[in-house]
Amino acid sequence: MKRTVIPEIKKELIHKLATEDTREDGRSLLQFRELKFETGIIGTANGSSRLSLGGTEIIVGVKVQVGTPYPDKPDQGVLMTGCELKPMAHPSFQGGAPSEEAIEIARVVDRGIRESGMIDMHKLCIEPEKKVWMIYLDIQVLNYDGNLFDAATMAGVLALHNARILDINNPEGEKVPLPITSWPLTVTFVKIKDSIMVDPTFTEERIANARLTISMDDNGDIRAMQKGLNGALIYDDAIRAMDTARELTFDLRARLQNNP
Amino acid sequence: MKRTVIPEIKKELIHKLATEDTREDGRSLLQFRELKFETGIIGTANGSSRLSLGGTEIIVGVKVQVGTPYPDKPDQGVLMTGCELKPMAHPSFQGGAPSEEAIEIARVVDRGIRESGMIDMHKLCIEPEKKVWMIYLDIQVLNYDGNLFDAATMAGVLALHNARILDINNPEGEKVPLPITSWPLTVTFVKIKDSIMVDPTFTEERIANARLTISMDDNGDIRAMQKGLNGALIYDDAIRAMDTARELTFDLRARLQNNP
Amino acid sequence: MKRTVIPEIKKELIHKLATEDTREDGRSLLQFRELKFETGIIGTANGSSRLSLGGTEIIVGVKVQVGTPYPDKPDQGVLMTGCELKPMAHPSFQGGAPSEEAIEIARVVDRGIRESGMIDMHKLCIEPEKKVWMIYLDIQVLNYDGNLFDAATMAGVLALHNARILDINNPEGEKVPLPITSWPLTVTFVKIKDSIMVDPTFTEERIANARLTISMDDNGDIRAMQKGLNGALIYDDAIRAMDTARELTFDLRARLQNNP
Amino acid sequence: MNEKIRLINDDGLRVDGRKPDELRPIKIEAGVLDNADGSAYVEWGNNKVIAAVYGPREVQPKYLQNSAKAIVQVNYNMAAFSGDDRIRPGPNRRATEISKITAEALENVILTNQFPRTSIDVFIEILEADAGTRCAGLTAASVAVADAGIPMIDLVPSCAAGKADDQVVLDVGKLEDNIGQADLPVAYVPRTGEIVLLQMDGHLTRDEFEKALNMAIEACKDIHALQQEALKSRYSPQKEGGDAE
Amino acid sequence: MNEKIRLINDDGLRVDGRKPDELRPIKIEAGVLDNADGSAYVEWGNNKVIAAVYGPREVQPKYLQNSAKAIVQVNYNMAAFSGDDRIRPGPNRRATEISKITAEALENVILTNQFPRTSIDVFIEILEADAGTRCAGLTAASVAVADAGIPMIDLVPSCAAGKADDQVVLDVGKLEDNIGQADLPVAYVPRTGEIVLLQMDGHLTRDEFEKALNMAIEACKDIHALQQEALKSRYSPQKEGGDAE
Amino acid sequence: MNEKIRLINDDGLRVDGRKPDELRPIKIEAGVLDNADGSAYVEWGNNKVIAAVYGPREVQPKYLQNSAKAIVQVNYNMAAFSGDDRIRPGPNRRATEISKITAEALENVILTNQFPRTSIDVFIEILEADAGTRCAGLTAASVAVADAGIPMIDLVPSCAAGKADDQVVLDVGKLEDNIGQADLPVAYVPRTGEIVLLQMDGHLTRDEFEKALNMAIEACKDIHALQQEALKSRYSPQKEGGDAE
Repeated sequence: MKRTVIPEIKKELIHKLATEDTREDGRSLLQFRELKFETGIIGTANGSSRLSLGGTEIIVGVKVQVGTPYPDKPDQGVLMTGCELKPMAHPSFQGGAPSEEAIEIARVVDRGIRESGMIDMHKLCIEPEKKVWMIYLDIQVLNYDGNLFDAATMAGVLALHNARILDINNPEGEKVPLPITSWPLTVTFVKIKDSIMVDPTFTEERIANARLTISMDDNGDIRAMQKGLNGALIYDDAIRAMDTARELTFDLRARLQNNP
Repeated sequence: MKRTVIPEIKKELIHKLATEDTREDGRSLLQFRELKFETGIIGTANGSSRLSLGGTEIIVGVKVQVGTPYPDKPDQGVLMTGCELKPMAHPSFQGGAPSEEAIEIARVVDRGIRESGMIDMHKLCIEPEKKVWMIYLDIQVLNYDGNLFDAATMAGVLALHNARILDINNPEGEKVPLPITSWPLTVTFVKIKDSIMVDPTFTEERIANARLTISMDDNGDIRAMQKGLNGALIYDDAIRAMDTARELTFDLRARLQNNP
Repeated sequence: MKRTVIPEIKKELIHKLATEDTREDGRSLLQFRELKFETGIIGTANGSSRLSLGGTEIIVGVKVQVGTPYPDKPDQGVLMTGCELKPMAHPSFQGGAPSEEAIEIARVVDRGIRESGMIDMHKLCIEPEKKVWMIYLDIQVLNYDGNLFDAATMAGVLALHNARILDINNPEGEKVPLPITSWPLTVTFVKIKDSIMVDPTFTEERIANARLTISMDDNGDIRAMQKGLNGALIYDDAIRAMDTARELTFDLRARLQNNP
Repeated sequence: MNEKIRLINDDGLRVDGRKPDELRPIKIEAGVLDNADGSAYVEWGNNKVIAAVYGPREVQPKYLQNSAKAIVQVNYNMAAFSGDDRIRPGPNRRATEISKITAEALENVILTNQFPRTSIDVFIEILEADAGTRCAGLTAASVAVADAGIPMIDLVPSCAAGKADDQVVLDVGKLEDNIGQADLPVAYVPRTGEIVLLQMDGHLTRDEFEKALNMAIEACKDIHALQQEALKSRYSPQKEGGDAE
Repeated sequence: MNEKIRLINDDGLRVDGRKPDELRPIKIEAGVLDNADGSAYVEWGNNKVIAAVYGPREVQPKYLQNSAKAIVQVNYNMAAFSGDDRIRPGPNRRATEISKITAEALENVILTNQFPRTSIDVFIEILEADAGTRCAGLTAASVAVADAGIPMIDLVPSCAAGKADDQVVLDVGKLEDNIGQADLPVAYVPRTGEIVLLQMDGHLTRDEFEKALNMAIEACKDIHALQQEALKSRYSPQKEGGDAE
Repeated sequence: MNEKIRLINDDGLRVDGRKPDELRPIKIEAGVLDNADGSAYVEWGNNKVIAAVYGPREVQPKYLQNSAKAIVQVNYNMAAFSGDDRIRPGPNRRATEISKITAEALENVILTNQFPRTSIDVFIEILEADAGTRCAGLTAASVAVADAGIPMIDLVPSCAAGKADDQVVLDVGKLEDNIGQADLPVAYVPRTGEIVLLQMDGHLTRDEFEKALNMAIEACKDIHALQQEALKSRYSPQKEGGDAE
């Protein structure tokens, strides 16, 4: 990713607003941007979603194909999560192999979904050691304005819930959902000077000291975390972020579930 | 490919000559350069040819190996056409992965051969879903002086006709030809200012506005086409090119067949 | 590899010392640097060694896994030798794909071991055409101060002797050594002006005209050779090097065997 | 060619109910992405295509710079989930060829000599593929270039004709593409009457070619109108502020 | 999670005999390589890690140069023979992620603004892996940076806590990592009280998280002492020349 | 080694009828390509090799430039159809090694210090392989360098000796290479008496090595004469214009 320089005066404005619990776009520090989404938009995918979080816009497609299990997990399906940050989505993105940012996003989204136990991998086994369902979850960023972690996780979870696959026991019958029930979600915090805020925009990410993404399951338990950027957090930041994430994921989950 | 600049004065000369239906090398606009070829020159290949068209010189080797069919065509053999424009052949060619020019040439040559039905792909099936003949057609350009499309197609068709493979029903017996009969060929046109000419040299290609390659089967029907370069053709150009291509491929085909 | 410039005055010193049969570090021309090694240091490897030759330090790990034999050698195991010259080991080394230097080292080490018949490849066959032992010999250079050929060969041979694999006939029993007996070793010479010396340091390699590596089996017969660098040898250099290599490998072999 | 499936029925209608010279439904929207300098979204049958344009901007890598004009770089890509099987990310030979001919088609109409030493970067993402993606991609791309405010001679509509059950048909569909007899993608510039993209594979006689080419050109004129409408609706005052209502 | 294997026995001890809050044996040595500007070797349980630092030096490739500060580039790599299966050489996604977060952690403490336009290149080689390699790697890397004489606010000790058999445990071992319930790698800077690396996967309640984080922080303080000792022993006059004995 | 196949018969002749010290037929032609600055074609047994030289010319990539001399870059490549199995295009480890030692051999004789900051680029294409391709390639390459008018101390002939059925033999053939006992490729510069390429694999005693090396050197002298002839015939007035006839 090419560096983008944020003017000093803009930084100061954001610092000042933060001390007043507000931001450039009028949100409070712990408030998400407007969330819109639809599912089932890609006919060639088993499941799909298009989601926008403020100016960040993402399409996720789920393809489910029959494949061979890993030798060390012969009776489990496979989840492969990919993310590409293509030059289409932001002038700072470059073509070619996935950047380390793209890899980090894919791995953090994957970890949240995988560790939550959302997908019953054993039920994706068709014939042990030979045939399992392989789930390819591909994240395509159309427009980047910060907080890809949360947007991609929400879009991914929506697309997985939207997915339908062949019923192995009744191949002529109706397609069936994946063996999933829960809705793991993440909340991403950034620390700018001494303020902690959620759902950062591109500009906020660029001037932030540290970033923390927390993945929560339906119970509000922690399933994955990832600190990023070259600044630091303190102990209290981390603890407080847990509580905030718990609260916010309950809210986000309700919004996603109400409109599947 | 690195850009090569053609001097203005040369361009003007070519333009002027074209209005008089002639060219730098004395040819008329719809005349091919001298064509020479020999086949069976590479002992390690199943089939091979070396062909020169004016200053353009090409070697094509055909290797035929047993492989696995594509899942969607379980009872058909496979044709793989490759082309490399190596630095050996021209100072503007660079090393490394195949350039987009090389890929375009390979794909257009492949399309002409494949779409003509020249090769009976079903007869290349040895055991459905398991074993088929894979034909690797590799185009090696030794010296580049324009019109690789036509030269590579001719050399490819010659090498395929030259190829001999094991007789599956009689492995101890003599090798047998591939299941092919016809001679699909292409004619490549370039438009320079308002003139249309065939078999362009390197210089003519560089100053041309548009390029059109037409692949014709033994009946003079169209099997593939490819327009190239960042200029345009008009409707009449395309229609007239069809008629010319038909005529010229009949002539070229006769020359290739007389000397196999 | 980036070029490193050796000052003229240093070159002259080395030339002068060489005429007096000595070197910067006090060695005579045909004397190796101090050799230290230990084996069995990597728990995750089947065999391993850590070896230093003066300032050159190497770790070799041997992993032995079950794999498929090559079609043309259906009843033989497989040896794969890899070498990486990572930026950790010297400021002139660059990251990315293995350099041509690294490839040359891996191939020369491999050749010496393979051609000596040290490993009985037939005994590594578990089930012809289906299952054989694959030996991965990976050379990791930690610190580079010249003569990687000899250091890597010694470390490689030590690690192979150190390796233990599952006993196919008695999978519950103790692990068994690889089917090896001998100790192929190399001696590397450089020619600096008219002097020939063994076991060159980084500096000596950089100012050398030519390099010659000779691989000798337990009988002092030649099993592999490799001349390098853009200068030349004369006939007498080559012949004399044979005799010296024979003598020195007998000595080195004894030192390695005494401390396995 | 599969002999059992009929692509045209006794009433002369195609498998999706279209007449031989009928286009699939096409929807074009301009200005759909915030960051890109220009963008467009095209739905064409079940094809779903998004195109984004950045530029004129600095050329990367620099040695590609042309001191006389802007270069046009196109990246055509099928999203991993856009086809029947999952598509491995990264370039492949087909995408490389389509990117090349799309760039060549756009270079015909963009006034590149107004922006020497710069690059106009066009990204075409096929979100769902349903035969004819290169035509849909180029159609979207030229709207996106216009949306970026880059001066052009004209928009570039593109459409394929082809052959199915021995009959020339317009806008080849997925099944027709798979088991039909020919595909002839064309891009035509109405203002100049120029053909800027022309490919074919399959089997056409000279007469069929003429008929197919004419059919494709006529369709391009219709698509051109849809392109213009999309741009007009994007920049109409009603849409911008709503204050005219 | 495998229900049959008990990770904590009736005496409250773990499979390797450790108490829940007990570290594995750790050995740190500074200055182990001749060519590198700084280096360190860490043995931590069966983890064997070597770290080397070059710099501040010229940035390669140049376009990465930052005119305000040094950039920190980390290459974390597992040697081919360091794992249960042979690891194919070359970068992979896991290594890319670990390199990134390790660089971010080190940038917190290195006074990068003293060396504008340069690069500090850190190479971490995992020679043998036994769970916790990223913590061992960062622990080694920060000693290597110090050994290179590069000014830092503090050393960066790193340690993971986790959960096994529903109990919070320190310094997760290999079996605990494979079949345990959570892994929480932490890096903590004692002088500033800052957390500069924090990851988690598995399942922790809020209370377990708090307990685990505290446990890891305390362990970091102990590891910090070992890091200091390693540097002291490297630069103590007794070791250097032996003339003080 | 396959014990059943005899490589030398009772009359002391080899499988292809040659005597132990007999070369396969060699044909060398200079100046076979139009665009290259110099070129050569070599048929050697069934080996068919073409070499092309461009330069001295600008160095690509630039950072490889040497301010004191020309660099010599060699690309040795086996054509896809040149071997028993089809060869996947692109570099492999064997080709990388051969390119390296071929470049080193040529650098011995090219007066590189006359062309600082430039590159002499040598391309060797193996069209058909029949054992001994590196020797045939170097033999062709040095003729191509001379054909390019680049000043050299001497041409570089190259030839292998080896061992088959316990006997030292010259110019190892394909079957001898596959099941024989040793292969010793040599390149020898007649004017200086220098050995500029020397490799071996197999099994040779010291005496066998001496014998094989001598045999290869003598053969190089013969090949040198063929190289000179090829260049003479290329530049003889009879060939150029025919006006002297």
